[in-house]
Amino acid sequence: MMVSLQRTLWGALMSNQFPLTVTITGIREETPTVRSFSFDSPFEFDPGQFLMVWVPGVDEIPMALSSADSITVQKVGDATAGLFNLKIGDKIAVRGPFGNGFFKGERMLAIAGGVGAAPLLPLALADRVMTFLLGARTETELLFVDQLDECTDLQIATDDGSLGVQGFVTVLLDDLNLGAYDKVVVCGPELMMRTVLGKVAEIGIEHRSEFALQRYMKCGIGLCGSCCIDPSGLRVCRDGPVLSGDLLIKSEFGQYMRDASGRKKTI
Amino acid sequence: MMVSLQRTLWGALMSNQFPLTVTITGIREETPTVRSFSFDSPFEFDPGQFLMVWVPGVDEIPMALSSADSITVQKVGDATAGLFNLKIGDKIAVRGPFGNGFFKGERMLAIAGGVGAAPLLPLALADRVMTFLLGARTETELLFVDQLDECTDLQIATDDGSLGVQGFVTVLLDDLNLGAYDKVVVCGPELMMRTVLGKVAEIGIEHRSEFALQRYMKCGIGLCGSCCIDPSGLRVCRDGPVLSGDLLIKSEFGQYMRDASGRKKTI
Amino acid sequence: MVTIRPGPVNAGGIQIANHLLLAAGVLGTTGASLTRMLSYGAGAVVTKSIGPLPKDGHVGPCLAVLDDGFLNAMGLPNPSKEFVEELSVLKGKPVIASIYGGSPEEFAMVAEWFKGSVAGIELNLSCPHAEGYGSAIGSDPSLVEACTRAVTKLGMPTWVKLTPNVTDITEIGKAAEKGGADALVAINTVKAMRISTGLGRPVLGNRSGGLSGKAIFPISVRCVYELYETCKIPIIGCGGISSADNAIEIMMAGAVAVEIGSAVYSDVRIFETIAKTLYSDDGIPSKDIVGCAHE
Amino acid sequence: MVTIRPGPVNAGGIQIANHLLLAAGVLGTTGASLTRMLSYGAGAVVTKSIGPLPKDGHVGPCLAVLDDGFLNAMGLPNPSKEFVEELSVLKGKPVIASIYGGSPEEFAMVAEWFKGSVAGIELNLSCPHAEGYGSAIGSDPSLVEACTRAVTKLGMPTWVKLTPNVTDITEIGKAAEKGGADALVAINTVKAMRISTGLGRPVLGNRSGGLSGKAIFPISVRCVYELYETCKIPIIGCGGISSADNAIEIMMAGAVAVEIGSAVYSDVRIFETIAKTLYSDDGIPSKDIVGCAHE
Ligand SMILES: Cc1cc2nc3c(=O)[nH]c(=O)nc-3n(C[C@H](O)[C@H](O)[C@H](O)COP(=O)(O)OP(=O)(O)OC[C@H]3O[C@@H](n4cnc5c(N)ncnc54)[C@H](O)[C@@H]3O)c2cc1C
Ligand SMILES: Cc1cc2nc3c(=O)[nH]c(=O)nc-3n(C[C@H](O)[C@H](O)[C@H](O)COP(=O)(O)OP(=O)(O)OC[C@H]3O[C@@H](n4cnc5c(N)ncnc54)[C@H](O)[C@@H]3O)c2cc1C
Ligand SMILES: Cc1cc2nc3c(=O)[nH]c(=O)nc-3n(C[C@H](O)[C@H](O)[C@H](O)COP(=O)(O)O)c2cc1C
Ligand SMILES: Cc1cc2nc3c(=O)[nH]c(=O)nc-3n(C[C@H](O)[C@H](O)[C@H](O)COP(=O)(O)O)c2cc1C
Ligand code: FES
Ligand code: FES
Repeated sequence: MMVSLQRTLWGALMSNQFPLTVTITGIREETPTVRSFSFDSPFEFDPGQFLMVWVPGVDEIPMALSSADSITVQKVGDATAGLFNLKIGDKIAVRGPFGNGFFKGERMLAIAGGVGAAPLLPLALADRVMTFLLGARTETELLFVDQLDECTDLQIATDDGSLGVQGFVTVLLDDLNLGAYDKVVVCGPELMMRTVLGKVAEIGIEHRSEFALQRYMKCGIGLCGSCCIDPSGLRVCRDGPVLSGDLLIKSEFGQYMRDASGRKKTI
Repeated sequence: MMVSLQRTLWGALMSNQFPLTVTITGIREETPTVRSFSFDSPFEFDPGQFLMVWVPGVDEIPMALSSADSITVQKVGDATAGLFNLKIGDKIAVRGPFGNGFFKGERMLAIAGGVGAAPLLPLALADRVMTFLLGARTETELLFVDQLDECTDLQIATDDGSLGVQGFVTVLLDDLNLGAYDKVVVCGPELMMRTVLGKVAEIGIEHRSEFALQRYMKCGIGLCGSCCIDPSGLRVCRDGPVLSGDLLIKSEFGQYMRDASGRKKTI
Repeated sequence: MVTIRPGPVNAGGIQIANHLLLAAGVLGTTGASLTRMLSYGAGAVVTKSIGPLPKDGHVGPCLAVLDDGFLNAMGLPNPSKEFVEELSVLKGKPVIASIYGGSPEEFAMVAEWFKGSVAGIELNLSCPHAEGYGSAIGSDPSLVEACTRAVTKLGMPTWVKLTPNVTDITEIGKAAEKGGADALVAINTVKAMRISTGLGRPVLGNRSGGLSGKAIFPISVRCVYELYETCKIPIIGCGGISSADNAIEIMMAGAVAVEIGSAVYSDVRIFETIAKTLYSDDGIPSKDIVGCAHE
Repeated sequence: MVTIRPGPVNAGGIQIANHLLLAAGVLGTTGASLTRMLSYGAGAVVTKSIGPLPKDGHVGPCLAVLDDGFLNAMGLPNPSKEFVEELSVLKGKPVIASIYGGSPEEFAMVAEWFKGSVAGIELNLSCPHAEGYGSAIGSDPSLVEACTRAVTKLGMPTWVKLTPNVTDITEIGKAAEKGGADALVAINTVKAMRISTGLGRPVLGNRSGGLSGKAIFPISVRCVYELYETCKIPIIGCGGISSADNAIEIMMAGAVAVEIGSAVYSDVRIFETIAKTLYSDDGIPSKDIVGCAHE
């Protein structure tokens, strides 16, 4: 697992982590609630790493890199809505890439729910993922279907059955021989991830599973403590966001997280 | 001319210019008024470069390096007296080496008056100096006679004639064929240096002469301006202390210098 | 380098395992995180500042990384009273609760919550970016005295953390001393701002914030030195400490122990790292170092 | 990067060739040195601070080089009235005389000496290490107002240089404005100290001193920003500026021009160096940048 704490730009290593202003060069409507924003500065990154994205006048939020020069955003609140208001040519500023990335396997199974597909797309494109289980609420909310179909064995589930198997993406797991994969990488809603962890733990391969967590983050660099998880005290922003299943199994994962004030809220 | 602004210690380049504490490891009585102090940290330096030497509780003063790990000090006032009060094992702190050094020639003539021999000794020991003219008030005040005699053609003058020719060191010049040297390097009382400059200028080789100036210095690094000379505004601490004769010929050199307050005082 | 003989330290009525403490607000939001820092060698840990009501803090960006420090305006996010529960995993451990309030009464109320579950209280009278709290109170000597007294009355060891953003920090130190403080902590962050020239606006959501890290170390040393000359109670040094030599230096200025915040960024095991060069069995007793630069 | 259209600048009643000025006390002790800085592209130069009597300054060390700045306590060395003569080589050049005094009368007396030989006067009400002068006066609003008025009465463009070592710099800015100042200069150095752990004593002869250079840039930006919100007269930014981007940044905070001191250390031709990236013929007018971070 590589932790890149220095920003590499066009081959030049910059230790400067001051917010870098970037211009939005493309906006793609992926689904009715999800858009990808590309910008004019590519980052060298490991899939799973994220940027702190500053939406001027609104807030700064963590976003996985869905490629070297893009993020893929689901509109859920103020800051994401702020991003949705931007047009090509507008400017935002970013810090990062931060955090670790997925540990690279050779025969990987990827499992994504909703916008959780964002950090897994670059992994699939890097040709490491054999099987990709993709889930969403409904057909129109499925992300990156064509791209993923080209480079992986893509299997789909939708809550309403509008495409693929009906049900949560985890139902697809039951038909797979999990032992055939050297790594299981997961990103999506935490309850879905916890279900996956339960299943891999059942067959004793939780140490070969990795989960990209989404926790409330203020600093993104491991100083403030707002993203720490129980009982290890590990910082999701710095020691994660990708954490291994055996580490998560006896943790708050899937049970509670913390809000901006640090209070616990049940998942 | 090399300007080393980074301290090199045992091969390691240190950009840290914070005062370095050194312990006095040797004190040698060179003459009744001059002592050499050696310390436990050798510096990589060019002859002519100096240290800012902090005498705890007294003051900080510029001192040429007379070797990689020593300074040679004439007692003239508070700070130098403070140094004379120190014993082996005592600590001082130094910053540097600062300033430029002598430009290296192949057949050099060195001219030293009094403690001006200090920065010229390492040059002579580096085997670049053919002829060394050494002057002092009286025989017992002559510096480094044995060492210089071994590596150069040493010629001596004393004001009182107690050794060598009687008179100022400049009288020795009259018997020399200055044209035989590719470089004339000078350090000593400023009036003496100005006389030398006059003589080299007479035969038109002032551009081949170099003078190590001693001006009042506060910062030693080219910021405060207390060592600037007229009319160029060059900083003796940073653009010097070694300055070429053609640059000095139309300057305040030999006429006035400035005291701690910046007021001019005639030489 | 000067080294110190290892051994427990008594700083302002609190017994701590070594001279190196975790500063308030850095990895101090959960019991688990504080436990981790203790396990990495912190002599004691100070919690995130806790106030009378839960607070989400300022909108982001909350922090900017500079070349030689950090700029932050978290805005005192905290879970308020719920936090007491976090400390249950830390029973008997050297934990100091950092608290804030808008009045002496609020300070006393919050301090009271922690009675029995912490080794001491640190009053945050110094955060430069929380309106009505922190340095807003901490730059007024009479308010400092009143808030301090309200808490010291409760009988727990009480430290007062000072802001450097005042004309004369010794006035504030003396006020805390009068209020009965057991120790002073100097300093909190220095009020500062950076602007993104690309976006043409301040890099923090709150516009201005507090500077921490290496850049402020010379200011911390000066503040500790000035306080040592004017106050009799012990001083805990804080601000920009990132090496054993820094720790020695601020102790020579007058600190009996140090708090470390920003340096955790480069090395989450900074306490162990510093301890390795700070301590040796043939080192000198720390009392011979504390304040020795004043002679 | 944002660039500015080149052109002369009027800052507080003084016409200067570009936005980049030499700050007081840096290479400003002789007429020759000031001439050299102008020849290297400074838009104007501020002299070393001149006072009522000649002063040798503090005993050394007077300066320490830190990783990201400088600590100095020169102690206002100056030749006093003799300095006027230095400026004879600078007739008609954009020279601003920095002056200090211990009272309004002294300020007026020293300012008077420079009548006719400088473009303007800068009042040093901010040096943190000269007892009875500088920030000793500059942290008292009523003294600031009185000293400013005593000088503005003489009819020369008058700038007042402020200290950041106060609880609220805007109070001081407003006092200078009331006193009739044509511009504010923010900031002078930040009071600080470093100690040599090897010698166990402060590294400056004067013990404490003023921090300058990169380390203080975030403090300068904050001060300029605060002053821009409260005062109407122009502000000259100063403190830690070492690049064109820094200049733009502090102008966005509200500065109409900048003074550069410490950065001369790394590059004696810093004015030319910065101008090369700061200016371009298709740049924007500087008035569109000044204060734009406030919107
Ligand atoms: C490392 C990391 C990577 C992420 N990558 C992506 C990504 O690629 N695409 C994407 O769309 N989102 C991603 N997120 C989640 C994203 O950061 C949040 O959706 C965003 O912060 C919400 O901001 P808001 O102001 O729009 O919503 P808010 O108004 O803050 O909140 C709206 C809702 O979202 C919840 N929420 C807020 N922040 C988070 C959070 N950090 N994690 C989970 N729930 C949250 C709130 O509780 C609330 O229910 C990532 C989060 C992390 C920590
Ligand atoms: C680059 C440089 C290298 C030097 N190298 C040496 C050296 O190798 N050995 C050595 O003995 N001295 C050297 N000097 C001179 C030395 O710095 C002074 O003698 C010293 O500063 C005097 O300090 P003090 O407190 O003892 O005397 P003070 O009390 O300060 O002065 C005593 C007398 O010395 C004069 N003086 C003070 N400072 C200087 C100065 N910087 N230059 C000339 N005269 C001065 C005063 O005007 C006064 O007449 C060097 C100076 C410079 C600038
Ligand atoms: C992210 C962050 C959050 C902080 N939160 C608090 C806080 O809640 N209460 C407090 O008293 N100080 C807080 N501080 C200030 C630190 O405790 C410390 O005084 C300051 O950072 C200087 O020390 P340092 O340079 O070692 O970080 C915070 C500092 C940082 C960087
Ligand atoms: C060596 C030195 C001497 C200074 N002397 C003066 C002075 O005489 N008068 C004054 O107003 N400011 C003086 N200053 C402060 C500078 O003018 C400036 O305000 C400060 O250094 C911050 O700017 P900088 O970071 O660009 O150096 C001095 C600074 C230094 C480093
Ligand atoms: S977000 Fe601050 S420590 Fe993780
Ligand atoms: S001594 Fe300061 S510039 Fe030379």
